[in-house]
Amino acid sequence: MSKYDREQILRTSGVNVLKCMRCGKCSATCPSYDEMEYHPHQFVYMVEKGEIEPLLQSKSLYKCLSCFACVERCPRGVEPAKLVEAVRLQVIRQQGMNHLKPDDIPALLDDDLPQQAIVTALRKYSK
Amino acid sequence: MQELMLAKAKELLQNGTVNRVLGWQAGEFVYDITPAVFESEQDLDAGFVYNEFCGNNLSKYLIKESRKEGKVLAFLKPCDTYSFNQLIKEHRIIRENVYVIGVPCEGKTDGETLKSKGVKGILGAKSEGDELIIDTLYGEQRLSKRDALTARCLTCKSKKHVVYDELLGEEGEEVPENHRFEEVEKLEAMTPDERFAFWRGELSRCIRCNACRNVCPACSCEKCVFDNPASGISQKAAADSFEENMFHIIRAFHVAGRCTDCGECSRVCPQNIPLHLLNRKFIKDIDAFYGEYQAGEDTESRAPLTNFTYDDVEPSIVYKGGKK
Amino acid sequence: MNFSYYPGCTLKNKAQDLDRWARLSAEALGIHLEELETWQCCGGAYSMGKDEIASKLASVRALQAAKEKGQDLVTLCSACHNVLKQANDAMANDPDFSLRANNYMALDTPYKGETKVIHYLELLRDVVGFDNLKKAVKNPLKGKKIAAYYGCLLLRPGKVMQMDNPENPRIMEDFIRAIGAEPVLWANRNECCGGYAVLEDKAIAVKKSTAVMDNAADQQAEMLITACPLCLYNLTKNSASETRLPVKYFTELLAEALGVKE
Amino acid sequence: MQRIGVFVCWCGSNIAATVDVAAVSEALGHEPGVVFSTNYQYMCSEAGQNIIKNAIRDYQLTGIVVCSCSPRMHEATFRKTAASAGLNSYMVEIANIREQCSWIHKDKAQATEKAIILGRAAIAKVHLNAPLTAGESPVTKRALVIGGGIAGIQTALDIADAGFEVDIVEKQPTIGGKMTQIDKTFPTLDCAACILTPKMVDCAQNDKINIFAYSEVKEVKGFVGNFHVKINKKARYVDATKCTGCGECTEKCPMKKIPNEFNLGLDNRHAIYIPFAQAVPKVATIDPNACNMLKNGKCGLCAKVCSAGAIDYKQKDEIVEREYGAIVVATGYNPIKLDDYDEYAYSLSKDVVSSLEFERITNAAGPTGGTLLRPSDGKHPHTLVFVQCVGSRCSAEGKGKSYCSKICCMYTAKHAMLCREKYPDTEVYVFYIDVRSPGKNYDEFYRRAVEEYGVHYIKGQVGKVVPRSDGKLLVQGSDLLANEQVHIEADMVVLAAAIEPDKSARPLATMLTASMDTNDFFTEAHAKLRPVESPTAGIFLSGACQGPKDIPDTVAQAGAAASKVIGLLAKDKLTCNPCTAHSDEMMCNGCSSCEKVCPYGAISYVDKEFRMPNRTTAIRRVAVVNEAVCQGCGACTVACPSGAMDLKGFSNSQIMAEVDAICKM
Amino acid sequence: MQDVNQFKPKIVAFCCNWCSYAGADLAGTNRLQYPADVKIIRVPCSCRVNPMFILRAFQRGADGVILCGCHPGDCHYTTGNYYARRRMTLLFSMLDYLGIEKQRTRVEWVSAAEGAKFAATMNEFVAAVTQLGPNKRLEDLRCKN
Repeated sequence: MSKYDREQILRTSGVNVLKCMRCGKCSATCPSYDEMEYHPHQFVYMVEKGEIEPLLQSKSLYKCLSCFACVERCPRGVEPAKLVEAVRLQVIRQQGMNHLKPDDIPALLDDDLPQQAIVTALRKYSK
Repeated sequence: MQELMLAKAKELLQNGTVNRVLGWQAGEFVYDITPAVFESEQDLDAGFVYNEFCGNNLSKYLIKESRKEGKVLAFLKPCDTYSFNQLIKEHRIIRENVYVIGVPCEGKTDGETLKSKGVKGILGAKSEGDELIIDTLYGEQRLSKRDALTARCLTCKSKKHVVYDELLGEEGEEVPENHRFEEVEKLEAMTPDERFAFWRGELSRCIRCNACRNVCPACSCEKCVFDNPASGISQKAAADSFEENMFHIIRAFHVAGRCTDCGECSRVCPQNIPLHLLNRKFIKDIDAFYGEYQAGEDTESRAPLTNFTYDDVEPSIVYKGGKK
Repeated sequence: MNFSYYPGCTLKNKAQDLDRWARLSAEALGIHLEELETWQCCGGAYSMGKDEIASKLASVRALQAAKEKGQDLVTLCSACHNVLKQANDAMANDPDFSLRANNYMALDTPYKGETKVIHYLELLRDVVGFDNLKKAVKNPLKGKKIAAYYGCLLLRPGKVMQMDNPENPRIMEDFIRAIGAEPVLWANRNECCGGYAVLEDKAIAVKKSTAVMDNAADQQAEMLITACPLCLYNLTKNSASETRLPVKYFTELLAEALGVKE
Repeated sequence: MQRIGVFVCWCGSNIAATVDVAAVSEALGHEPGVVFSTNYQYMCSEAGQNIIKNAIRDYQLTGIVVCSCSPRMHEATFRKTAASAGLNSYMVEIANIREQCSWIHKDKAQATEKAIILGRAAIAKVHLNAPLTAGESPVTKRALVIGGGIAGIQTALDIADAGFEVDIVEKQPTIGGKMTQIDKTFPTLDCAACILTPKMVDCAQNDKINIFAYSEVKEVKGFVGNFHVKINKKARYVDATKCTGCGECTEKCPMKKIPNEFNLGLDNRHAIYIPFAQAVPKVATIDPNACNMLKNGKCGLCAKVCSAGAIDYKQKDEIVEREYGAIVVATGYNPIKLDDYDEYAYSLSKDVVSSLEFERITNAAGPTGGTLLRPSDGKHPHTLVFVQCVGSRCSAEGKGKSYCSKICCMYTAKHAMLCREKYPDTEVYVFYIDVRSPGKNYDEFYRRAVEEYGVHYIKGQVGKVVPRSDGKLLVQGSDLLANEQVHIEADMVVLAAAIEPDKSARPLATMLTASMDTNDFFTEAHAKLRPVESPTAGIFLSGACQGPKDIPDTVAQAGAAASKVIGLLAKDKLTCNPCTAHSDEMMCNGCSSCEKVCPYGAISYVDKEFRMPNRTTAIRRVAVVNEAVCQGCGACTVACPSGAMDLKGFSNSQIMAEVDAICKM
Repeated sequence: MQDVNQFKPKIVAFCCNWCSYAGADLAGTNRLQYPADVKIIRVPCSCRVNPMFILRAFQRGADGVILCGCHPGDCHYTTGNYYARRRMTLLFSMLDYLGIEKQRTRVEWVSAAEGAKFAATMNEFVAAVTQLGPNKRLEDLRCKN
C-alpha cells in the first residue's frame, strides 16, 4: 500500500525528491513550522524513503498555508509544498476522508470573512 | 508585374545604380523560360519576361555575376531569396554588387504540368485568385491552382522575402501549414522493403546528366568532388552501378543543412526523379533532432552540421525509428 | 485601451471596494476593463496536483474567453491572479495537463496558454507606466509612509508569476512613489498572513498577521496596502500587534490620488 | 611508383604463434610496389631495426610497412629507424597484427589471412604517402599574463625568474586583486597583505616584468609562439612617470563622496584616488565619472597641489601593441550579486553583509580600522550569524550557481574563529549544509573553530532575516539535527556569496578562441592530465578563472601554468605536427564551413587572385590553414563539400585506399 | 568441421586514434576474442570519417561499417565526436530511408579503457551483420534491369 502511495504521490506532485540536498531551507522558511508535526524537509525525506503512513495520518497536512515560500526559496527546485499537497490529496480523495465538510462552515464564519477563505479552505480540505 | 519590373529595371539602368539585369527570358515557347542577363534597355524590351512560368531560381547565377564589374540587378522570388541568403552566408555572392528586388510569387506552373492536364498549344497564362487562366491556340482554359501549379509550389514554405533592397508588389506571408514533409512521412511509414523498392525504381532511372547538380544553388563548388581525380571518388563515367547511389547520397549529404528546399533539383531532372525527397528527409531529420532550422533564413546562424550541442541525440536513434 | 477583466468571487462580495476603485481609476487612466461575462470562481487556490483537472477548468475557461476576445486578462485579487497565472502556465507548459483539460473543453482550437494574464499592478507599471501615473495624480499622498504588503500569492512562485523579483520586489513601492507617498522597506512584506487557515485555526492567522503588522509598525509605516482581501481581513481582524495600522486596498489610495474616489 | 619494403615481426611467439609470419611476408612480397619483404623475430630490436635500415639503403625503398604490434607502441621507433636511414619518417606505416590480430584470434589460418589483409591495407596507404616535414615556427620569448591578482602575480614572478619577459595586464589601477581585500588567510591565519604585498613589490621591481595596470586587452591575433596583442592603457589623467604617489592630490580633491570600490562601497574615496597604501604601481588615478574638471572643466585643484606636475587632464587612452609567445589567463572571480536573495535582507539592512565585505570590516586597512563594528550604527555586534552556500549548489534551472564555490566553508570558519578570538563576548552561529574542508590542515582548522573557539555550527539553512528598527536582525533558520526552527536575534548576518568568473572573461575567451564551460569558467585541455592548459595551444590558465580555488590552490596552479609557459618559451622554434589539414585553393569555395568546426581557430580566409582561362583574373576567397595551430583532427575535411580540405597523413585517398584493400580480399 | 559456405561478413571499423583504437589494443592485450572479419582503420578522430568512406566501403563489398570514437565530452580534440555524432545520425537515417538495413551501420563510443566493451561491441555487430547476410541493397539500389 505504502509503495503504491509513494508512486501516486510522486506522480500527483510531479516532485523529484532526489533533487533534495538536505539543506533544510524549506523548513527554515516555513511559516507554519511550529504547527507542523512533520516539517517540509521531512515530507521530502520521508516520501523518498517511502515512510508515507505517518504523513497520511498527520495533521501537518492541514497546516501548510500554500504560501510557496519553500517552493520559491528551495535552492534545488524541489517544491516541497507540492509534495504536501499531493499527500493531502491522497487522503481526502478517499471516501469520507474530507477534512472539512460544507456543513461545518457556517459555524466558522464571521461577518467580514472573505469568500476567498471559504473556497480556498474547501479546495484544500475536501473533495 | 512584368511592366512594373521592366520600368524599374530601366530606371536603375538609367540612373546607373546597376549596369545589368538578371531576369528571365522566354524561349521558343512561352513556357520555355531561361535565366538571362540583360545589359541594355533594348535587351530588356526584346527578351525580359516575368510570368507564371518563371520558376527558375536565379540566385545561383549571382555567384558569377556578383564577381563581375559593376552592380547587377536581380529579381528574386521569395524562395529564391533563401538561396540568395544562404550563398551570402557562405561568402559566395558579393552582396554589395547585387541590387535585389523582391518580386511576388503566387506559385508557378510549367509546360509539363499543364500538358499533363491536357492543355495544349499554350500561348500564355495568368493567375486569378485560385485559378490559372491559360491562353491557348484553342481558346482560354481554366485550371484550379491545385492542378496547375508545380508540385514544389503546392508545398510552398513561404511567400515572404527574407532579403531584398526593394520590394515590388505586395509582400506575402510565410506558409506555416505547408505539408511539405508529407511525402517523406509517407515513405517513412513504409517498410524498409517498400522504401527500397521505391528508391530503386526512382534512382535506377538516373542517367547522370548532372542537371540536378548544375542547377542546385547549394551545389556551387568550384570543383565537384565527383569531378576531382584527387578526391579518390571521381567518376568520369559510372564504373559500376553503385556510383550513382553514392552520388545522390553524398550530394544530399553535402547540401544537408544548406539546402533551402527550393526544389530546383526535381524540377530539372529529365527523368523526373523526386530528388527533393532526399533533401527533405535531411531537413526533416534536422528539424526533429536539432530543432527547426531553415537554411537561408538568415546570414549568420550556424548550419546544423557545423554545430552541435552536448546532449545531441545519439546515432542509435535511427534504430528507434527516429523518435526522441 | 480595452482589457478583459476577471474580478473573482470576493470582489463581488466582501471586497467590492477593491473592485470599484480599481474600475474607476482605470477609466480615469483611459483603460477600459471589460468584465468577462461568464467567469466562474477560480477556487481561491491553485490545485498543485498534476492530476487535478476539473478544479482548474474554471480558470481555463476564463483564459479561453479572453483569448476569444483577443485581449490580455487583468486580475486584481492576489488569489485569482495566482490561480489564473498558474493554470495558464500549466496549459502552456504541461502537455499532459493541457491535453486532458482541452479534452474536457472540447474547443475547435485547443487552448495552449495564449492569453496573457496581468495583475492590475502590472497594468499600471507596464501599460500605463508609473511615470504617466504620477502625472495623472491629482491629490498626491504627500508625506505618507506606506508599507506595501505583497503577501504570498502575488509574487510566488516567481518562475510562474513573472511579475517582479519575488524576494526583492519593487512594483508596489514604485506605485506608492507614483501616488506621491513614501514607501517603507520591510522584510515581512512577502511573508504569509496565515491565509485560509484562519477558517479552522485562528491561532496561526493571529501569529502570522501579528508578525507582519509588528514588522511594518516597527519600520515606522503609517499604513499598509494590499491587493488581497484575505490579507486585509487577517491583518485587520487577527493581528494581535499593539499597533493597529490601517490596512487598505491599494486601489483605494489610487482612486484617492486620482481624485475619483467618491 | 613507390618502392616498398615489408617487415613482418614475430614478436617472439606473440605474433608467430598465431600468424604464419613467413606466409604473410611471402604474400605481401607479391603486392604491387613491394620490392622487399622479410620477417624477423623482433623488428623493434637493434638487429631488427638494422634489417630495416639496410633494406632501405640496399633496395632504395621509398616507403616501408612494418607488420607488428600497435602503432601506439612502436610507430615512433620505426619512424626514427627510417629517418636514420635517410627515409622520411612519414613514409612508414604500421599494420597492427598483434593487438588487433594474433592476440585476439585462435585460428591460425584466419589470423594469417587477416594479417595479410591488414598488411595490404598498410601497403595501399603507403603508396599514397608523401614525405612530410614538420613545420617550424619561431617563438616570441615573452609572456602575457591577463589579470594581476595573486594568480597572475605568481605566474609572472615564476616566468620572470626563469629569465623570460612577462607583461601583466590588470584592469584595476593596481595589481593585487581580491587578495588585497582579504584580512587573514586560512588555515594559517597569516595576514594576507603581509604575504602578498612583497610579491607585488617584487613584480614592480623585477626588470623582466612590465605591469600594464588600468589596462585591458583589446585584441588578440596570431597563434602559439606568435601572439599579437593590442592593449588599451586607459587614461588615468595622471602621468605615471611623474607621479610619486605622495597622496597630496587625493587629500585636497573636493569630490569626496565617491563609493570606494576597494572597500566595496563601505566608505568613500575622492575623485582622484590611490586604491590603497601599498598599491602597485602607486600612482593616482582620476575617476572621469566623478571629476568635476573632466566633466565640466571646473576645479583643477589636484593639478595645483601636485608638486610633481603629474596631473594631465588631456591624457587619452593609449593602444600598445605587443608580441607574445604565450598567454596566461588569470582573470579571477567575483562574488555574485545578492539582489535575488533578499530573504536574507541584504538590501534592507546594512548589517547584512557579504563575506568579502566582512573581510573589509575586519581588515586593519579597512573602513573601521580593523575593529569589528556594524556598518549601520558603528556599534560592536554581539551576535553574528554566518550563512553558507548563498547562491552555490543550486539546481541548474534556478537562479544560483550549480557548483560548490569551494572557498566559503574555510573562510567562514576563519571569520567565525577570528570573531571569537578578538571578541570573546560575541556569539557566533554558522548555518551550513555540509562543511567541506578537504585540504591540508583544513578540517583541523574548522574543528578548532568549533572546539577551541566555541563557534556554534548549525546544520541547516536560514530561511528569512527580518531587520528590526532597534538594530536587531531576526534570523529564522532550521536546525535539522534538533528538528527545530530556530530564531536568533543577531546583530550582523554574513552571507557566503557564491563566486563566479569575472565578467571580462567571456569576451576575452572569444578573443583568445579559448573554450569556456556554461558557467564561464575556462575549460582546461584535459580535466585530469592537462589542468593548466587551454585546448587552444599557447593559452594557459591560472587561478579561479578555471574554477573556484583558494589561495594555496591558486598559487600552485599559477606555478604550474608558469612552468608550462617556461617550457614553451625555452624553445627557439616550435615543431608542428606535420599531419595537418591543407586546403587546395583551386577547389576551395571559401564557404567558411571548415572554419566553423575547427576547434583551434586554425583556419582563416584570404582573398586571392586567380588566373582564369581567357587571360582574365578573378579574386576568390579561399581558406588557409595555419599549420602551427592545426592539431590534425580532420573535422574540417568532412565539413568541406568540395573536398578542397584534406588531411596530410590521413588523406581522403589514403583512407579510401585502405578501405578498398580491406574490402577487396 | 566448418561450413565452407558459411557467410563471413566483411566489416570495416573506423577507430579514432586516441580512445577507440587504444580500446581495441586493450582488447588485444587482454586477449578478448572477436571475429577476424573486423578490420580496423585508424583515423585521428571520429570527425575525420567522411560519409564517403562509409559508402565506399559498401561499394567495395563491405557488409557492415562501424565507427568508434571517444565518448562525447572526452574527445582528444574537444569537439570532434560531437560533429561526428550529427553527421552519422543523419547519414544512417538517410540510409534507413533508402531501405538499407540499418543494422549494417553503427556508431559506438569506446574509451581507451573499454577493451571489453570494444570486443563485446564487435561480437554483437558481427553477429547482427551475419544475420542480415551479404550486403546487396546498396549496390542494387540502382539496378538497371
